[in-house]
Amino acid sequence: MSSILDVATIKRDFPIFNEEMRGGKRLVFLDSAATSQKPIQVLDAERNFYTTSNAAVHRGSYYLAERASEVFENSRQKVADFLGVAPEEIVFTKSATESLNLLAVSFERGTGSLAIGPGDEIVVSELEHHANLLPWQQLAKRTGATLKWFEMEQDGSLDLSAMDRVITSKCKIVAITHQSNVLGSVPDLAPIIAATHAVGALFVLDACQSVPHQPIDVRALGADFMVFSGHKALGPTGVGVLWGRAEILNAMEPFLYGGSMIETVTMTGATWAPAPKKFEAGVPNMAQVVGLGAALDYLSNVGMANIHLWELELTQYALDGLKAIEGVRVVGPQGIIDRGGVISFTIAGLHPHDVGQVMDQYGVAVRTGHHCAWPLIRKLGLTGTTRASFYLYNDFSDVDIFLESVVGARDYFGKR
Amino acid sequence: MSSILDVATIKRDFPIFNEEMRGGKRLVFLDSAATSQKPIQVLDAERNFYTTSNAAVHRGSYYLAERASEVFENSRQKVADFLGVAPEEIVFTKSATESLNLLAVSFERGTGSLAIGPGDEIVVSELEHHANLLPWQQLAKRTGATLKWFEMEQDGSLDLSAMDRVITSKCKIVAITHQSNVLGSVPDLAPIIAATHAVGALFVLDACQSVPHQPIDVRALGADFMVFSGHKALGPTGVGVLWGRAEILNAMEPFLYGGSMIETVTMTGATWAPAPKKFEAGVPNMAQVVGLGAALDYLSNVGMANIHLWELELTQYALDGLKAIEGVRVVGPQGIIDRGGVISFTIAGLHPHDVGQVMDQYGVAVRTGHHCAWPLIRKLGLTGTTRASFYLYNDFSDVDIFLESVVGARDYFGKR
Amino acid sequence: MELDSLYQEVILDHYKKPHHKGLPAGEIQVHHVNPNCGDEITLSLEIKDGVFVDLTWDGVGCSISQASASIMGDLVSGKTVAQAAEVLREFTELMQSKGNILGNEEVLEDAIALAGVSKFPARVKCALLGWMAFKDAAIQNGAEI
Amino acid sequence: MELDSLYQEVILDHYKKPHHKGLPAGEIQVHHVNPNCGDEITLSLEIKDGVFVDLTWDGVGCSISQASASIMGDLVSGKTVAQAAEVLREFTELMQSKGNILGNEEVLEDAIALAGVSKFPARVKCALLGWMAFKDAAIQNGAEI
Ligand SMILES: Cc1ncc(COP(=O)(O)O)c(C=O)c1O
Ligand SMILES: Cc1ncc(COP(=O)(O)O)c(C=O)c1O
Repeated sequence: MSSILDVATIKRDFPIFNEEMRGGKRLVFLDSAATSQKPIQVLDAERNFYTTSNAAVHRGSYYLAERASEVFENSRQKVADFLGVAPEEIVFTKSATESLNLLAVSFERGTGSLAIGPGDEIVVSELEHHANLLPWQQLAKRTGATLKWFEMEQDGSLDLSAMDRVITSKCKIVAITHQSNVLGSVPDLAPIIAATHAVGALFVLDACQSVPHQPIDVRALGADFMVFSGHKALGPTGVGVLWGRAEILNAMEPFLYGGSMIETVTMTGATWAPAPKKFEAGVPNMAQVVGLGAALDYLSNVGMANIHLWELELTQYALDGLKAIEGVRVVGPQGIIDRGGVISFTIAGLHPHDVGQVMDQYGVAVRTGHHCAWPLIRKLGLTGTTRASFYLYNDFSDVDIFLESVVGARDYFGKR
Repeated sequence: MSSILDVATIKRDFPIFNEEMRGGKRLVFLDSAATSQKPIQVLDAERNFYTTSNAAVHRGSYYLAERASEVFENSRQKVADFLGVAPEEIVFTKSATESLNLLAVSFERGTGSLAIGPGDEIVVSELEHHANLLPWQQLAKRTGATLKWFEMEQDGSLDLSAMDRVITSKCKIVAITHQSNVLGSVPDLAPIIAATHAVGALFVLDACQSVPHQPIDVRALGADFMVFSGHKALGPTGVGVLWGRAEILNAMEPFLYGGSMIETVTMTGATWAPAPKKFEAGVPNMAQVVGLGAALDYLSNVGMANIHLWELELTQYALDGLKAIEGVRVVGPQGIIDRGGVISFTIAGLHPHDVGQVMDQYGVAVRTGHHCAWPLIRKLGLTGTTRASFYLYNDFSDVDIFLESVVGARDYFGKR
Repeated sequence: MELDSLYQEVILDHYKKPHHKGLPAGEIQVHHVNPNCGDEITLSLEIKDGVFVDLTWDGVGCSISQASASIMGDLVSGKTVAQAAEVLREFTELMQSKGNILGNEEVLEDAIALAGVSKFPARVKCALLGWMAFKDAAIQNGAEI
Repeated sequence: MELDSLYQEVILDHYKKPHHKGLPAGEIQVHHVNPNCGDEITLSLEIKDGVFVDLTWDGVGCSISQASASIMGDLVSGKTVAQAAEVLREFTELMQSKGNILGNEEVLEDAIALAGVSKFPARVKCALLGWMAFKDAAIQNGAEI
């Protein structure tokens, strides 16, 4: 069987796989849901920016500044193309976390339909990562709005039976994840987005776990805003994206104030540049933006549809393997329908921290704990899980070692 | 005369100086006040992070995550050592701009003495970069506080005669730059800081233009907060620093909400981790923080006192040269007393944009315009200046070419 | 010298003796700024019998922005909305060409002297400042441009 | 296997049969969490005649955090404030040693089995969770520790 991806070739682009782990083991990296590894092409793009084009963008008119501005804006175009949107709709932030906080604060400062105040309702779900819960929860507290949420079922789907009670005419914003970072479950967003728009509210999509792993057509999804982090998509750390519909972005209040986001400034007042500059105060994370452009090029070359299929194959294989191990329980969805390449599990009688520690001894990097989604974990009646997540550089041999390490963890404590 | 710095050797560490500018010219980079160039050591440190240690810090317990956390926290220690403060007092942001906005928003959300409300006064100066004006101006607008400011004299110093009217018992925050990014002038901060503390207010130091260029002892200065940007200090783009006194940071409200900054989270409420983690939500700009550590190592090896002296020598030489050119007027301080290595000037009858364009043809990179300090420029009765700024990789031959290009600019338009 | 392709004689002439420059008189005035450098322009015009008349502007800026505004005034004054729209379109295209086209002299006349600007991306905004103010003022006067 | 230096027999014994574990009874209770993994501990104690008594704790956590809390309870119960402070200091030092010291067995007794933790930086917080709760509770009971 020829496989969907040529992982051996892909792996060679990622220098970190040459590193030795504890006990001389090779790296089996299964924590891409937290952050991805970086191909040499991305590292080179960043370095190349620094060694050939480094200057403050949009400010100087000298040669280097021209070059810097050009590669920087090219990257914006690449992100826009990747998502199927216009470049003016792409705002660069430092992370998805900043993107979401930007939105929350902008609504706090907003006017008219872009304001949040007492009596308004904001809707999230129990699936959310803290980054898509806390900015809204705290916005509600500050403004006197009410935070409501969709409850989660044990299989990681959302309970939509309460739709009419959750999304009402008082609703202004609905912010939900495209895929759970803990369980890999993919909530059924279409009816939620329809209900959101039916009451005239705006839909924010947390696409941290989807944009890096599958083809996305933001417009077709019908979202009004979308966020993701570069570092989970083969890109550098320190860069995130906010996409928003142009007409909304242009009507919104800024988040950070400073250089390059202004039109005019006096001691007593100021006016703002149009989006996206309005939201990009200061000398931006230029090299990281350029690196993200290279990362999306890399992903596009491999093909997002292929990456998605490949991850599902690995996931199916890993699920089958896990279920065959006595004492192991897969948490959340049990199959590959409506899920991505993320698997959470527990081992009877063992704490995830101890499980992860033994797996580390096999060179296997998995995440343990509440995965920044504490309400979800509590809802499952757990204190934590062990989580494995796949990406384009993983293959079946990685899954084999992973399964072996799970058995190893169980037996290490079981025997003693 | 042996010179203070071995610039020839230093220059070799900066690959960008091998690039050809317009017309095959070598790069004479005189825009370090906007952003600095990066030595290979910084680029290598970043790359090394990605190729040997890349994993989400503070979250995983596997080997790579341990390594990542270790180099990340080492960098915090390096920044703390560089400033002579404790590592818990160092908050990593994406930029000085974010650091200042963080402070402004935290005071908006604050309680007790750390709150800003109607009737309170916030003080800045006419020297400020937009990044240290707009966050406070807009905070005042949102909260009903009053923004006041020290006026600037034509020599770039501050008029302290109005001290008692500017800083009153209603004052809560005074935020002033350590050095003007336009004129290079260094305001006399000691009496201002004393007056700030006398009324029980807090002093915020914008050290963007000083930390990269001279030895700093933050505690001796008596500031309560200090901010700077990594990219102006040989560091990567996308990383900034906020220093604050530990007891104040611990009492402050967070800015960005998300992962890693929490203690506990439920759907309805949350508590926060102690500083600095409280202010570092999300997967941080890890590689950039590590790069910044390498940048400060580089600066320390060269020696901050040497760098400062060297820049003043270059400044003196450039000032002498400029003053000898007919039609050129140096704006701001005329000598090297109370100034850093930044010079603004105008050429009679010429617009800075046109001046900079001709200079670019000589390979000289200078900044033109209002330098994100529009009120300062207006106060000088100008629409812009041309600005040259020096750093450790500049030498006398750079200044010679600079002066030649200034004459060239004057003559290019004068003759036609 | 590459610079001469940017600073053509025609441009410096317009810079030194700008046309249509003076205090704007019309009722509808637009004010545009280039936030990067602080250059400003205030512009006023009217449409009489479908033709742009009484175009005046004032402002501060570099040679490129001043000359371009001056040339723009010459080119659109007395033109019908459709004709001016054509000029605007061709000029914008020229500015975005990165030096790859020379510009249609029949339509752009003196403005083809600005072709060199398109090779200096940071200056394109300077050249467009007056034109964007014109476009805005035209729209505010009810023109579909 | 390197792992065995972390998971010593003594640790697993304490993990399986923790000492002093149960619903805390005292008036002053402290609650500590490890935000990274969600591990929690609630602890209660009293000081009688300058000596720590009635130390009980409850909580959820990994083997390291549970065993460490159990050992801590043994080590500080019945000790004077000064003695317990000494134990706390030595233990904290051991945890921060990155595997470079073995620990003073006379003071630390069973706790030296935790020496291996110091080579796993991500687990040091687990081992310290109970101890920090103890310190906090001691302070709230008026001890200078
Ligand atoms: C004095 C001063 N303050 C603040 C800033 C803002 O720094 P950044 O754009 O890196 O956030 C700068 C530089 O642009 C500056 O020179
Ligand atoms: C679903 C989801 N949302 C938001 C985030 C926050 O991303 P970041 O930490 O890069 O800001 C993450 C990742 O940590 C995530 O998985």
